[in-house]
Amino acid sequence: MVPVNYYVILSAVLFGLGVIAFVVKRNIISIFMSIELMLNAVNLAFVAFSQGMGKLDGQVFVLFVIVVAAAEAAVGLGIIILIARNRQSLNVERVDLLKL
Amino acid sequence: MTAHPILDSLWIIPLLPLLGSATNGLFGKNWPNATVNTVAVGSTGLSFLAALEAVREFFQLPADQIPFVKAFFTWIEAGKFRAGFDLQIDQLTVVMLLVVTGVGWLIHIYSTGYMAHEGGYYRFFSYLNLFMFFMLILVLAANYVLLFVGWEGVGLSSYLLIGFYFLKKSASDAGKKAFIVNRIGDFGFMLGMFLLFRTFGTLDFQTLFHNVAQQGWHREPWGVFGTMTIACLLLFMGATGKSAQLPLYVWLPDAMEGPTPVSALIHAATMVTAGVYVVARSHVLFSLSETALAVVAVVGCATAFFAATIGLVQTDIKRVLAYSTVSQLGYMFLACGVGAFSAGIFHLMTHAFFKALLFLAAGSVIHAMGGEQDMRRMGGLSGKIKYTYGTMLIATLAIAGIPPLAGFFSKDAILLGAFKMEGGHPLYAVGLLTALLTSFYMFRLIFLTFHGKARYDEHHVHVHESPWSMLGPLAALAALSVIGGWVAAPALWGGTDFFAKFLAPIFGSGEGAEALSEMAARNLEWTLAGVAIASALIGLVLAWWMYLVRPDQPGKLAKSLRPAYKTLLNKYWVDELYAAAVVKPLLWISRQVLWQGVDVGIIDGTVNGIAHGTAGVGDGVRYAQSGNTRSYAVWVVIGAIVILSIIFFWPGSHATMGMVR
Amino acid sequence: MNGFPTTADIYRVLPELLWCGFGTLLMVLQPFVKGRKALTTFAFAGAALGTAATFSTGVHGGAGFYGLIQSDAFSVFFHLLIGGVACLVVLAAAPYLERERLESAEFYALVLFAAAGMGVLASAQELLTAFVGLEMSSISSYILAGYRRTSLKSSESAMKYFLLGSFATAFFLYGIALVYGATGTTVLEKMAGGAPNGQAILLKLGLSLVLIGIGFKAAVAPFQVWTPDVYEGAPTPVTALFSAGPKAAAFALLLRIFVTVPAATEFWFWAFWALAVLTMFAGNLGALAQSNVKRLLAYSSIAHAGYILVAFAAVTAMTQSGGGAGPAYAAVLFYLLGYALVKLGAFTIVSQLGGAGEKYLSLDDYAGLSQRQPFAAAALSLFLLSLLGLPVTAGFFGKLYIFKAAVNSHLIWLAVLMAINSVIGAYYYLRVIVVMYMREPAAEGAPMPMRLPLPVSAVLVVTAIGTIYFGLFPNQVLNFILKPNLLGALR
Amino acid sequence: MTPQLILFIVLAALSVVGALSLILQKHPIHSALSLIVVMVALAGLYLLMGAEFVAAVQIIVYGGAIMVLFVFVIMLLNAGAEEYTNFSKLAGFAGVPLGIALTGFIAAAIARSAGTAQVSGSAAVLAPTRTISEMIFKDFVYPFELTSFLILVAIMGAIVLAAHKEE
Amino acid sequence: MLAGGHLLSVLVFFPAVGALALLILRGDDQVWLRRLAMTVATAEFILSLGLLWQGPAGASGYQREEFARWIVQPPISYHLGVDGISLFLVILTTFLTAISVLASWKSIEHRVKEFFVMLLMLEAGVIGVFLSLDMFLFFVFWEVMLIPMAFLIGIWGHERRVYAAVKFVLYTMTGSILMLVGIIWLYDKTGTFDLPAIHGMLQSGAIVLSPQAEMLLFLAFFLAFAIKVPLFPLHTWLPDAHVEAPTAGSVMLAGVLLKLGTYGMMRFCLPLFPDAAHRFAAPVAMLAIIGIIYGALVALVQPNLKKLVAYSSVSHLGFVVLGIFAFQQISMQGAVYQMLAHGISTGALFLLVGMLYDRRHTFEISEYGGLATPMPKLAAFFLFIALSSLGLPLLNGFVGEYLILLGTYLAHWQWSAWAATGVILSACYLLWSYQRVFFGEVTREKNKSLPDVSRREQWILATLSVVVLWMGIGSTYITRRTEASVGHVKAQMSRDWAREALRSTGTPACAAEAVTSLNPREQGCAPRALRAMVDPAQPGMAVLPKGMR
Repeated sequence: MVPVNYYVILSAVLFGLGVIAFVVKRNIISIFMSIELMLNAVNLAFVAFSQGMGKLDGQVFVLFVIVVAAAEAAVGLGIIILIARNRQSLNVERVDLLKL
Repeated sequence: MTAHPILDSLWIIPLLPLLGSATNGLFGKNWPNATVNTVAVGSTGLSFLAALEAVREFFQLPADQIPFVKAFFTWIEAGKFRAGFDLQIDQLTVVMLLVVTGVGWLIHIYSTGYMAHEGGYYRFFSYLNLFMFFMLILVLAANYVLLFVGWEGVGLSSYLLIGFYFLKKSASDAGKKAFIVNRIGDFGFMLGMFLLFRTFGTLDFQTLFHNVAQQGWHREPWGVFGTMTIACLLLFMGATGKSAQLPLYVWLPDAMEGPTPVSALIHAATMVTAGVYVVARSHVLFSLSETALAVVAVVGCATAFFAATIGLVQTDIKRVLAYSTVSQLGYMFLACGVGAFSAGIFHLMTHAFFKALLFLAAGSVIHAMGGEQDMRRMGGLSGKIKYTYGTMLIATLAIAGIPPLAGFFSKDAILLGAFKMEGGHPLYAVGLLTALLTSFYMFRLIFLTFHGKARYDEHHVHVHESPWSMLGPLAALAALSVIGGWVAAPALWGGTDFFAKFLAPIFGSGEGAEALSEMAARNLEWTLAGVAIASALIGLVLAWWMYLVRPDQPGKLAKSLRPAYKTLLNKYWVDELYAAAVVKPLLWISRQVLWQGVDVGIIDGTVNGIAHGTAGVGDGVRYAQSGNTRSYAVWVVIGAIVILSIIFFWPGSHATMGMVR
Repeated sequence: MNGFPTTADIYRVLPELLWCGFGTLLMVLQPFVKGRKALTTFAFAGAALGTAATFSTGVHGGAGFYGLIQSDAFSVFFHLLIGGVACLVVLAAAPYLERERLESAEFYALVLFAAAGMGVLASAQELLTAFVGLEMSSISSYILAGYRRTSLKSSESAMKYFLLGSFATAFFLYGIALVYGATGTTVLEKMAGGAPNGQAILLKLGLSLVLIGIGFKAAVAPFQVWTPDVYEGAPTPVTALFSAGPKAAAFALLLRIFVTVPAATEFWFWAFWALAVLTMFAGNLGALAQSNVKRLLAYSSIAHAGYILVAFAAVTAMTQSGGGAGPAYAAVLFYLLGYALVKLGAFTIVSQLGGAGEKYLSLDDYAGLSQRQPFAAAALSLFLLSLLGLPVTAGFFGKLYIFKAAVNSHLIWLAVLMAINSVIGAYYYLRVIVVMYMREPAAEGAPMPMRLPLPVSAVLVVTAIGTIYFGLFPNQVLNFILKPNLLGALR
Repeated sequence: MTPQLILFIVLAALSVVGALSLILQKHPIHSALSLIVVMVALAGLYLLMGAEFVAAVQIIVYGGAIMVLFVFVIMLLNAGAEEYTNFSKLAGFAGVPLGIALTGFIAAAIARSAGTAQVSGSAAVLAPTRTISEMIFKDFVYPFELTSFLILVAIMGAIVLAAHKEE
Repeated sequence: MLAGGHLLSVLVFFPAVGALALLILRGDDQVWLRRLAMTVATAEFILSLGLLWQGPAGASGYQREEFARWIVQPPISYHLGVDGISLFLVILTTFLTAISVLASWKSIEHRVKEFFVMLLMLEAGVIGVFLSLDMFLFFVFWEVMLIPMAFLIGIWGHERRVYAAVKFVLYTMTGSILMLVGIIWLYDKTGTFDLPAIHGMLQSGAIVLSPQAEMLLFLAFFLAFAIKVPLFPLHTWLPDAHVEAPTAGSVMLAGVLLKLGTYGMMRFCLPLFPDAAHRFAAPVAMLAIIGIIYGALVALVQPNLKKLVAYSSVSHLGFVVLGIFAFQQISMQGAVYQMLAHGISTGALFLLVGMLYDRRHTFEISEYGGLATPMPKLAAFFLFIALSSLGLPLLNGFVGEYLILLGTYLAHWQWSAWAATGVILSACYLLWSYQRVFFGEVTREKNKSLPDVSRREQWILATLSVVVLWMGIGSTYITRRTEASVGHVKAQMSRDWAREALRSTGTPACAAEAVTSLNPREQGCAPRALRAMVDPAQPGMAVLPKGMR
C-alpha cells in the first residue's frame, strides 16, 4: 500500500527535473525531450490521482495527453528539421535572430 | 429745443476732436496741409466754441442743478459694478474745460506754423486731436472709471506724440518711458479705485462723495492709515505719475523729445496737470485724511524745490522749462496739500497760460535758430526776434511772480495757504526759496537766450521771426498771462476774489474769504506778498549779475562747487539709479533666472527628464528580450514562482487592499 | 455511464465541426483545385459558414456532451469573434500567400483548425476539452508561424513558439492534473463547490498553474517574452491571427473559469493586480524604442493584455465584494472585440506594405506614407488612434469600460496606473502617425504598391468601419454582452 | 515496508536517475535513451498502481512510437554532442536554482495537502480497460474526435514544415 | 428660426460636413478648396450668430438644449446646451476660424486640402466641447479636437514642429486621461454623465462626496484644464507649440483652445466641487498670479517675437484663472470677458506676427527694426492691437482685466495688488518689442523694401480692429448676456460657501450676507470669511472699511 502523495510528489520531482532540463539543455531535441519528461510527470500524477480516487477518467486523460504528445512530437520534430536545415546547428542558443 | 442744447449733448465737446483725429488719421495721408489744418484746427475750434456755449449755459443753471450730470450710456457693467459714459460739468470742470479747449486750440493754430515743414503732418494733428479728445473726457468724466479712460488716453497720446520722431531712438525711448512710468502710477490709481468701490460700492463722483458724507467718516488724524488715507495715497500715486512728481517725475524731462507744441500743450498746460485735477476732484476724500494731505503737500513741496535746483544748471532751453514745469506742478500739489485747493487750481490755470506761452516762445526761438536748443549757442536774440522776446519776457515775469502778472497772484495764494496751515511754515519756507530759484533760472534763461553777445555763428544760422500763425497764439497767451491773474485777485489788491468764490461750492467757502475779515490777516498778507516779491526780485538780480554783468562767474562757481554742480547737471543721477536698481536687475532675473533657469532648466528639464527616464527603462525592458529561448524559459519559471508566492504568501483577504472608496 | 450524444450536441459544436470539416476538405481538394482564388473562396466560405453556424449553437443553448462544453451567449460572442477573425485572416492572407508563393490550401486549413481550437476553448466547460482545444489552436499556430520555411526568422519564431508553447502547456496540464487530484473532476461546474477540506491547497496550486498556462497564451508578463519574437518572425497575416485569436480564446477560458469556479476568484486578486501592472509596463515601455512596426505592434498587444487584466482584477475584486461583475466581463468582451478589429486591420496593412519577403517593416519605410498611400495611412492611423484609445473608436469604449470597471470596484490606483500607461502608449502610437504624416518620404522611398488588392481593401474597410461603428454605437454589442446571465445563459 | 513500497522506491529511484541522466548526458542519443528508461520506470509504476492499460499504452506509444521518432530524427540530423555555449546569463546562473525552487514549491504544496488515499495494488478492484473505452467513446467522445483532427493537423504540419520545396 | 430646433447640432456638425465635402474635392484645385473652406467657415459664423436670437438673453439656465440618448450602458446621452458663458465662446470660435481660413489663404501652399479639413475638424471639435452638457460627450470632443490641432502644428509648422506637436499632445493627454478617470469616478458615484443632473444632485445634497474623493476629483479635472490654460508650472508646451505652429494654428490655439481650460474650470471644477474649489482657491490663485508676473517677465526678454506673444498669453490667462478663483460675480464675469478679449487681440497679434513672418521668414526681433517706415499700415494695426492687449481703456483688453482685478480686490486685495503689476509689465514688454520692431531707422537691407499689408490682410486686420473697439466700448452687450449664467455658477457654489464661512469665522450674519447680498459693503466681509477659511493668518485687515470693523 503506497500513499497517493508519494506518487504525486514523485511526479512533482520529475516535472521539476523536466523544467530544469528545459533550462539546462542546449540541443533543441534534448529540450524537446525534457518537455516529454514533463508530460510524463503529468501522466503519473493523473494516474495516481485516478487510482487514489478509484475514478478512471484520470487514465482517460492520460491517453489524451499521450496522443497530444505524439502530435506535438510530429510537429516539433518537423520544426527541428526545419531549423536544422535552415541553419546548420541544433544549438538553441544560436537561434537568436529575433531579439530586443 | 431744450433750454441748454449743448449741456444736453455734452458729448459733442470731446467728440469733435475725436472726429477730427479719425478723419486725419484715416484719410489725411495724401491731403495737403491746408485740408489737414482745416480739419484739425476746425474741430478743436468748434469744440472750444461748444465749450464756451456750454459754460454760458452752465452759468444759467439753477444752483440745485449743479453739478450737472448727464449719463449717456453704460460702458461696463458686472454684478453691482456699473461704469457709465457719464459726463458732468461743475465749476471745477468749467475751469479745466476752458483751459483745455482754449489753450489747446491756440496751440493747434501755433502748430500749423511750427510743423509746416515736418513729415507726417497729418499724423501729428491726428494725435493732437486724439489728445484733446481724451483730455476732455478726463475733465468731463463723472466717475473715476471714465476719468481713468481719459487718464490712460492722454498717456497714450503723449506716448505717440513724444515718439513722433520715431526714427530717433531717444524719441521712442522717451515715449516708452513716459507710458510705462505713467502705468506705474496708474497701478496705484486702479487699486485706489478698487478700494473706493469696495468701500462705497460706487465710483460715480456724486454718489461716492454723497456716501462719504452719509456714512459720516470722521477725519483720519495724522499717522492713521485707514481706508480713506490708503485710498487717497493710492490715487495720489497715480497723480505723481501723471503730474511728474517725485519719485515718478523722470519721464517728463525726456518727454521734451517731442515737438515743442506738444511739450507746450501736453507736458506743460494740460495733461500733466491732470494729477492736480484728480486730487482737487477728490478733495472730499483727501480732506478726510490728514496723512494723505500732508504727504501730498510734502511731496509737492519737495518736488518743487528739487526740480528747481536741477533747472538751475540745465543748458537745453526746453529742459529748463521742463524742470520748471515739474517744479510748478509741485507748487500746485503743495497748494492742494495745504488744503488750498482753489489756489492750486488757480495756479494750474495761470501756469497753463504762461508755461504754454514759454514753451511756444521757446519753440519760436528754436524755430528761429533752425532747431538749435542749447542756450549756450544763443544770446543776443532780443533784437532779432522782438516779438517772441516780448511775449517770452512777459511769461517769465509771470512765472517769476512779479505783480501784477498772473503768476504772482496764484503763487502768492499758495504760499499764503502754506503759511496759514498749522505746521506749514517749513513748507512755506521751501516754497519761498523755490520761488527765488524759479525767478533765477527763468531770468537766466532769458539773459542767456536774448541778451549778451551772440554765441552762434551768424553765417550759418540766419535768425528769422516766426510766421503769424505762431505769433498769434503767443500774443493771445501773453495777454492771458497778464490779465489772467485778476480773476482771482483778492480784495487786498482791489480784486473780488472771484475765482475762490466761484469754486467755493466745490471746495467749501474758500480759505481766503473769511481770512479777509480781520486786520491781522490783512497785514500778514501784505508781508507775505512783499517777501514773495522780494525773493523774486533777488532771483532776477542774481541772474542779471551772474549772466550779464559777470558772465565768467557761473563757470567759476561751477568749478568751485564741482560736486554739487555735477550732481545738478546729472539730475541727481536719478535715471541712472533707476536703471541700475530696477531695470537691469529685472531684465537679468527675467532672462537668466526665470526664462533660462526655471522655464528651460527646471520645468522643461523635469519633463524631458521624465521622458528620457521612461525611454531608459524601456531599453531595460527590451534587454530582457535577449532572444535566447533558455532565458525565456527562465522568465516563465520566474513568473510561475512569482504567481505562486503571491497566491500563497500574500497576507489575508486581499481584495480590500489597493482600493480607494 | 451516459447515453450517446444527441443531435443537439452536434448543433452545439456545429461551428467547430464545420471549420474542421472544411479544413480537411481543403486538404483533400487541394490537388484537384487549380488556382488560389478558388481555394480562397472555398476557405472563406468555410470560415463564414462556421461563423454563421454559431446561430445554431445559440439556438441550442446549454451544456453539451455531458457538460464538456457549454453554449451560451458568451460562447456565441466568442465564436462570432473568432469566426470573424478567421474570415478576415483568410482574406488578408490571400494576396500575401500569392506574393510569397506559399501553398494556400494548407495555410487556410490550418487557419480553420486554429479557429476550431479556439472555438473549443471558448465553449469548453471542462478542462481537458479545453486542453485539447488549446493544443489544436497552438499546434496549428506553431506550424503557421513557421510557414515561410525558407525564412530564418519564420522558422525561428516557429521554434520558439513551439518550445515555449509546449513548455507552458506542460504547466497548464500539470495544473489540470492537480485540480483533478483536488476535486476529483475536471468539469468546471462540478468544481464550483471547491475542494474537500485539506485539498484546497492542491486546487489553489492547480489553478495557479492553469493560470500560468493561459497567461502564456494571452501574452501576459512575465510570460510575454516569446510574443515579440514570434510576432515578428511569423508571416504577417499569421501575426494578425495570433494577436486577435488566441488571446481572445485564452481570456475567454480564463473568464469562464472565474465565473464558474468561485474558489478561483478568492486568491487571484493580487495576482491579477500585479500581472496587470507588470504587463502594461512591460508592453508599453518595451514598445517605446522599437523601430520595427511589426515588433512595435507586438509589444502594444502585450500592453493591451495588461489593460484587459485590469478588468480581470476588477472582476475578482467585485465578485469578492459580492457586487455583480457583469460590467467587468462586458468590459473584457468589448475590449477584445475592438482590439481584434484594430489589430487585424493594422497587421493587414503592415503585411501589405511589407512587400515581397517582408522587406519594409522598419518605421523609416513608413515615412511620408500619407502621400504615397493616403488610404492605408488614414486607416492605419485610425487603428493606432483606436489602440491609443481616442474617442469615436472602438478602442476608446473598450478602455472606457475597463476604466469604469476598475473605478466601480474602487481600484483607483490601478486606474491611474493604467492612465499613465495610456500616455506612454500614446507616445509610440503617435510616433508612427507622425512618421507617416509629418515626415517626407525617404528619397529612395520603399516602392509601395499603389493600389491595394481587393481582399485587403475589403478587410481594411470592414475593420475600419467596425472600429468607428463600435466607437459610435456600441449599443447592440453592449445589449448582447450585458445580459445578466451572460455565462450559462440561453439555457 | 510492504513489497509495493519497496517496488515503488526502486522504480521511483530509477525514473529520477533516468531524468537526471537525461539532463547530464551530453549527447542527445544518450538523453533519449535515459528518457526511455524513465518511461519504462513509469510504466512499471502504472502497473504497480494497477493501471495496466495505461502502462501498456505508455510502453507502446511512448516508448515505441514517440521515442523511436526521436531517435530517428537524431540519426537523421546526426546531431553531435551539444556544444556548451552559455549565451544566456540568466539561464546559466539562475536556471537550476529557480527550477529547484519551483519543484520544492510544488512538492511542498502537494505534501501539505491531505492526500492520504491509498492506492490499492490489486488490479481486480475494477476492470479498467472496458470502462476506459466506454468513457472514451461516450463521455469524452467530443475531445476524442477533436484529437483525431489534432493528429491530422500534426501530420499536415509535419509535411508542410519538413517538405523540401525549392522555388 | 434658423435650422429649426437643431441649431446646436448644426453648429457642431456643419464644419465636419464641410470638411468631408473638402475631402471629396480634387486636391490640386487649390482655389476652389480655399473658396469652399471660406464659404463653410463664413456660413458657420453666420449660423453661430443665430445663437444670439435665442431665448431671453442671459436666462440663468441653458438657453437652448438638445437631448438624445446615445449609449444605453453606461447611460451616455447626446446633450448639447448653450448658456451665457459658452454662447460667445462659440461665436468667437466660428469668427476666428473664418479669420484663420482667410489668413492662411496664401501662406499655406502644400497639402492645402488636408489643412482646411483639419481646420474645420478642429472647429467642430471645439464647438462640441463648448456645447456639450454631457460629461462624456464633453470628453469625447475634448479628445477629438486634439488630433487636428496636433496635425496643424506637426504638418504645417516650422522647423521643430514634430517635437512641438508631440509635446502638445502628450501634455494634454496626460491631463485628459486623468480627467477621464475622474469623469468615470463621478459617474460611479452619481450614476449619470449628465452635467445638469449631477449639478442637481450635488446641490440638493442627494450625493455627498467625501472630502478626500472631492479633492481627488477636483484635482483630476483641474489638472486637465490647468494644462490646457496653461497654468504656471504646466505652461512649457505653449511656447513651443505657438512658435512652431502655422499662423492659423497659433490663432486657433491662443484664441480658442486655451479658453477650453478656463471654460472647463467654470463649467466643471467650480460648480461640481465647490468645497474643494474653495480649499484650493488660494494655491490656485497663487499659481495664477505667479503666471501673470512670470509670463510677463519672461515675455519681456524673449528674442523671438512669436514666443513673446505666447508668453504674454500665459500672463493674460493667469488673469482669467485668478478671476475665476476669486469667486466674485464681478471677477468671474471679467474672466469670461477676458477670455473673449484675449481671443481676439492675441489672435490678431499672432496674425500680425505671421504677416511679418510671411515677409521675412523669421521671428527674431533682432532681424527687424524700423519697419514703421516701409509698412506704416501694418505698424498702425500692430500698435492698435498691442494697445488692446495691454489693456488700454476703450479697447477690449481693459474691460476684462479691470473687472477681474476689481472683483478679485473685493475678495483678496493682496491678490489683486500683485496681479495688477501685470498691467505695468504688459506695457513694458509690448511697447519695448514694438519699439524694437517698428521704430528707429531700418537697419537691415532686406527690410527696406518690404511690402505693406495687402488688401486681404488689410481686411482681416480692419475687421479685428473693429471688433476690438466694439468690445472695448459696447462691453455691456456681452456682459449682460453672461451675467445670469455666471451668477448661476456662483450660486451653485454659494451654499457651500456659506457653510464654509460659518464654519471658519463663526459670524453667521457676515456669512449670510456674504451669500445673499452682493452689496459691496458686505462684499468686503464675505471675503474675510473666505480668507479666514483659506488661511486664517491673513494680513491687511487694516484696509477693510469701517463698515466691517
